[in-house]
Amino acid sequence: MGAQNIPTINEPVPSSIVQFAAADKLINICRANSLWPLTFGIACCAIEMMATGCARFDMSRFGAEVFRPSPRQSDVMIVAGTITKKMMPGIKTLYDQMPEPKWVMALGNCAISGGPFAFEGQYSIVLGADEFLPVDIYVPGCPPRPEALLQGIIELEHKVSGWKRWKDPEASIRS
Amino acid sequence: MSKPIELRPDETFVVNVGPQHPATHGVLRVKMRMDGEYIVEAETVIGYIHRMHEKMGELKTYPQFLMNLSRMDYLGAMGYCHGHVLCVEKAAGIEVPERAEYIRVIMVELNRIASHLFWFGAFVMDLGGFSPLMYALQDREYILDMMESVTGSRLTYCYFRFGGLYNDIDDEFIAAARRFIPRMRKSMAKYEKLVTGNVIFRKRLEGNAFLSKEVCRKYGASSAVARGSGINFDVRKNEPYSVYPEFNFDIPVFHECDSLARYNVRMAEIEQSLRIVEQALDKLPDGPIMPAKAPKIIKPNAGDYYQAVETARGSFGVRLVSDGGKTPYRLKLRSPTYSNMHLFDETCTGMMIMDALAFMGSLDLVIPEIDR
Amino acid sequence: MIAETTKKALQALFPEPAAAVEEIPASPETEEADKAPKKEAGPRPNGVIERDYAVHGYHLDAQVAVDQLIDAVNIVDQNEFFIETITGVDWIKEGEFEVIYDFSRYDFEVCRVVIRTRVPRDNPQVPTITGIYAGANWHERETHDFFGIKFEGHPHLIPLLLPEDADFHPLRKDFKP
Amino acid sequence: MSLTLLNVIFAVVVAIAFAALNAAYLVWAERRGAGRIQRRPGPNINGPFGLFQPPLDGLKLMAKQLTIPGGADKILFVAAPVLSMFPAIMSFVTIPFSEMIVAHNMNVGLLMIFAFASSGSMALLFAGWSSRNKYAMMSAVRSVSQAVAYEIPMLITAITIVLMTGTMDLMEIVRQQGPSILHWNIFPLLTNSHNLLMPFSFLIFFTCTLAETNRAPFDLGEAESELVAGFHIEYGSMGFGLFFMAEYANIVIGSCLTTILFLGGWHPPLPFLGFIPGVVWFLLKIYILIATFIWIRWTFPRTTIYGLLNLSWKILIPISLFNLLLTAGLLKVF
Repeated sequence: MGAQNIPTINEPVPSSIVQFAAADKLINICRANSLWPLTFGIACCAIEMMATGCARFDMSRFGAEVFRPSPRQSDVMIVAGTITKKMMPGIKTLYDQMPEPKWVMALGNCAISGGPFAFEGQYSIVLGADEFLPVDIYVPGCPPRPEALLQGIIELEHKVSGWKRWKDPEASIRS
Repeated sequence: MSKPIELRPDETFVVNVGPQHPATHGVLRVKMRMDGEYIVEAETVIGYIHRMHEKMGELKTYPQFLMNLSRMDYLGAMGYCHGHVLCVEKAAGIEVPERAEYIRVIMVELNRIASHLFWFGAFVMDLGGFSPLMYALQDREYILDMMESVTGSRLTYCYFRFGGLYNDIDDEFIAAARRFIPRMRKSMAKYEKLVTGNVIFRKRLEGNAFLSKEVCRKYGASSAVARGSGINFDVRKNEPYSVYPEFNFDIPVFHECDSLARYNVRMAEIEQSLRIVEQALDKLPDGPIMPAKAPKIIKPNAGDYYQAVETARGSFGVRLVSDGGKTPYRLKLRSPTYSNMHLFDETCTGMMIMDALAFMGSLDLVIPEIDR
Repeated sequence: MIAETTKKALQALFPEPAAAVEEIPASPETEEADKAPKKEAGPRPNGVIERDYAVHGYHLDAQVAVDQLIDAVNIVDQNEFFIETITGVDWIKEGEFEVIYDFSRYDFEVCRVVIRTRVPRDNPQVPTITGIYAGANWHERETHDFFGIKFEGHPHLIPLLLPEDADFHPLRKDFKP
Repeated sequence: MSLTLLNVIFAVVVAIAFAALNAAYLVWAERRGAGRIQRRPGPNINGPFGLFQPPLDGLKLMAKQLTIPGGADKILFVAAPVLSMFPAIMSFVTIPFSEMIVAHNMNVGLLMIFAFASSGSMALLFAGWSSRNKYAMMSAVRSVSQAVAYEIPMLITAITIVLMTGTMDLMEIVRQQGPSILHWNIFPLLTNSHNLLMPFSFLIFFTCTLAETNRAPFDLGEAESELVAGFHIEYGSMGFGLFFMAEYANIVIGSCLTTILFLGGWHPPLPFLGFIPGVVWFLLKIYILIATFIWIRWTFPRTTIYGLLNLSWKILIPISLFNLLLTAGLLKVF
């Protein structure tokens, strides 16, 4: 139907010949703490994404408020909303245009699984971003609260650097 | 008139604004043929967030469909829910208690303020000013908090039920709303100083995108787009529904037909909405919020029903074609932005791209509401 | 106030079906048959019915033949109505599509007019009204998307909401994805 | 000879370090300042007051994949960011931070800075042209027309100063502005030309600096809501980082120049404050100007391209020309 054939690069990005573990760690910590999202809102969740960037919740505390409109300059693609079959090639192109390393966050139920719009007989939507993108973090909700998005960012930082900003409060209670 | 855009072997070039572009507020795409910075012709391509609301309307029962309306327009969701609920109540002959109608009006108007605030911030951001968005969203958070305490969600409310409401408001909500009104008036004075009086802002908008009454009529424009062109049209006044006749409020109309007029209309509307909320809080009657014998299964009489309401974005209409079954036979949602956006193609011809995008901002677009 | 407007609009609209289609009985069901007139009456004859606004939400309900459509819309246009929306309904049992045009006025004297026309399901063709209302363009394209109704003379009848190469019509009652 | 060479190398290294440090921490200041204006904290978690944020961002940008879009002019595409950074750094060499601290003073310092400033706009043109992107192209054309339009009033205003002081040596210009605020060129009450229009000249110069550095409200080159990201739309990783740093380095240069030409350089505002070293006064003045830059950016919306060009050609150039003539006349009379 609406799908176009857009060539994607499937070869892995060559890593450097000599690897420095310490430097890698440092760079990963840098990456984790300056996650610049792509200005890319699709639907309802995008409004909560904007609210997260604004005064009350303020994503900028984590260095993640630099919303870059150009995919070349961004690190995280926050898929915030329902992906339609008509939009899917566009999202794929945007993802391919982002330079490595890059991460994808599926924000909201629609981007995770199609959400309320996944029903028998539907003809328009893609059932989740992970159908065609490697999603790193899923943030559920319809739409997720801004706190949930912040939690998602912190989880992504944890995933990128392996370093936890704050200790898990529940773990300390259990032990 | 929207015509197909083709590549031509001359000096002009085609620019795709969107589907991912900061000015389109979502996934809207405008193909523009440009001659330098000037737009020779434009064709809007929509449908990138078509979410099958009308198909779902046919497949789902009436209560199941309630949640879709707030996903359709997430900024001013209450108004859309109101239209749908009113239409089904009219078709099924359900009586609504007076208190429920008052609370509905309070909610719709608060949501309208929230929606206009968001538009205000996003519009100024389109013009390159970033800080007003932050201020506007901070004010909006107060409304969202109030509404969340009653409805349980921040954006996508499922608060109205056929015949009444899901939840009654409490004294805390009323107190918060009363506190909010003077606070909002103070903020409005601040916005007036910071944005409306700004020279650059006025220079950019004065005379930008002239929309005549005739163009508005031919395209079926409503809301501030029509009212900024001197058309005195507001469904709340023109064909009063719910308890709106009980309130004393004005329709702000500006006759300049430019983007500044559209801006002024919306800013004046915030004040009018505050007035309505104030009066509704004063007059709020006691009583139940659901009718005593609310039907469990909604089965409207067979027939063809239409209900228009004034949402934050204009005249929203629900056409319900029922065959007497549990699901609608056909549910058409007439979205106001669909018509408002349609006149963009014709109007932006000959404008410079920055003016065209300022004009686009002044239309108050919510893309999922266009695409449904 | 409503009655006044209704009368005015009626005078503008009544001559049209009466003059154009004389074989139709001059007294179409004007009686208050609001509760489910369609169910028993079968196919409704063309003509104008005054509807109860409080029940249906519109004042005038005109069903016209396909070739009268342009005239009817012209009358509406001359009376300074604006276009609300165009939509379709798939009456699969009767083998017909219904195209519904909604009009209203920027006025405090409320008058909502509904013009409807029916076309056979196997060859749905309706003349376009984009020449009269430029704003009908997208509405007609959307109706074409959903039902596959062809609007003759439309300048750019390609899918609007569906993907550009879509060849299905999802709101038809027999649509299977 | 070798000592001079060493001196120059040392000066260049210090200039680069100063420019880079300033650029990095001005980004931080901008983000924190924006936060302050917008009632939010801004980056404050990484390090005390978020001070680690700039190095984190910088390292991340450096470690990102380099992309060159297909069909781009490779040489120009790679050269453009370097070309934009280079003049900004070179200009630091002649800036006198105090009577003692100047890398290499020359008698045509003003001329050299202007020469470098105009080559900066070449970099923007190269970047936009070579990216093979329509937005970038439009942005490049905008940037160049803007740079041309605003260099003229800026130069005329600078010539006014040169007429008054009779030199293009930046140190000499500062030296001639006496010990108190009334001797500064912005209020030339006690200098040889008593031109009371100089405050307007200062405003013109400051406005032109805003426009020359592509700052809001004149940031038409990278107008985010129109041209997505402007000339650097196709630049990721450090290419983008260099453009970013060049922008801030240019801001510092602009502020330095404004301070030198109008605000008395390293001189204290009142003579009895002379016990504080001159460099402190100089830095204080430029950072106040930079704070104004940031303040303006987060307050005003963006102008239009025609509004911008009209402002220059119809208002700023005539006024500055008039001011030039007036100054020349006053110098003749007194």
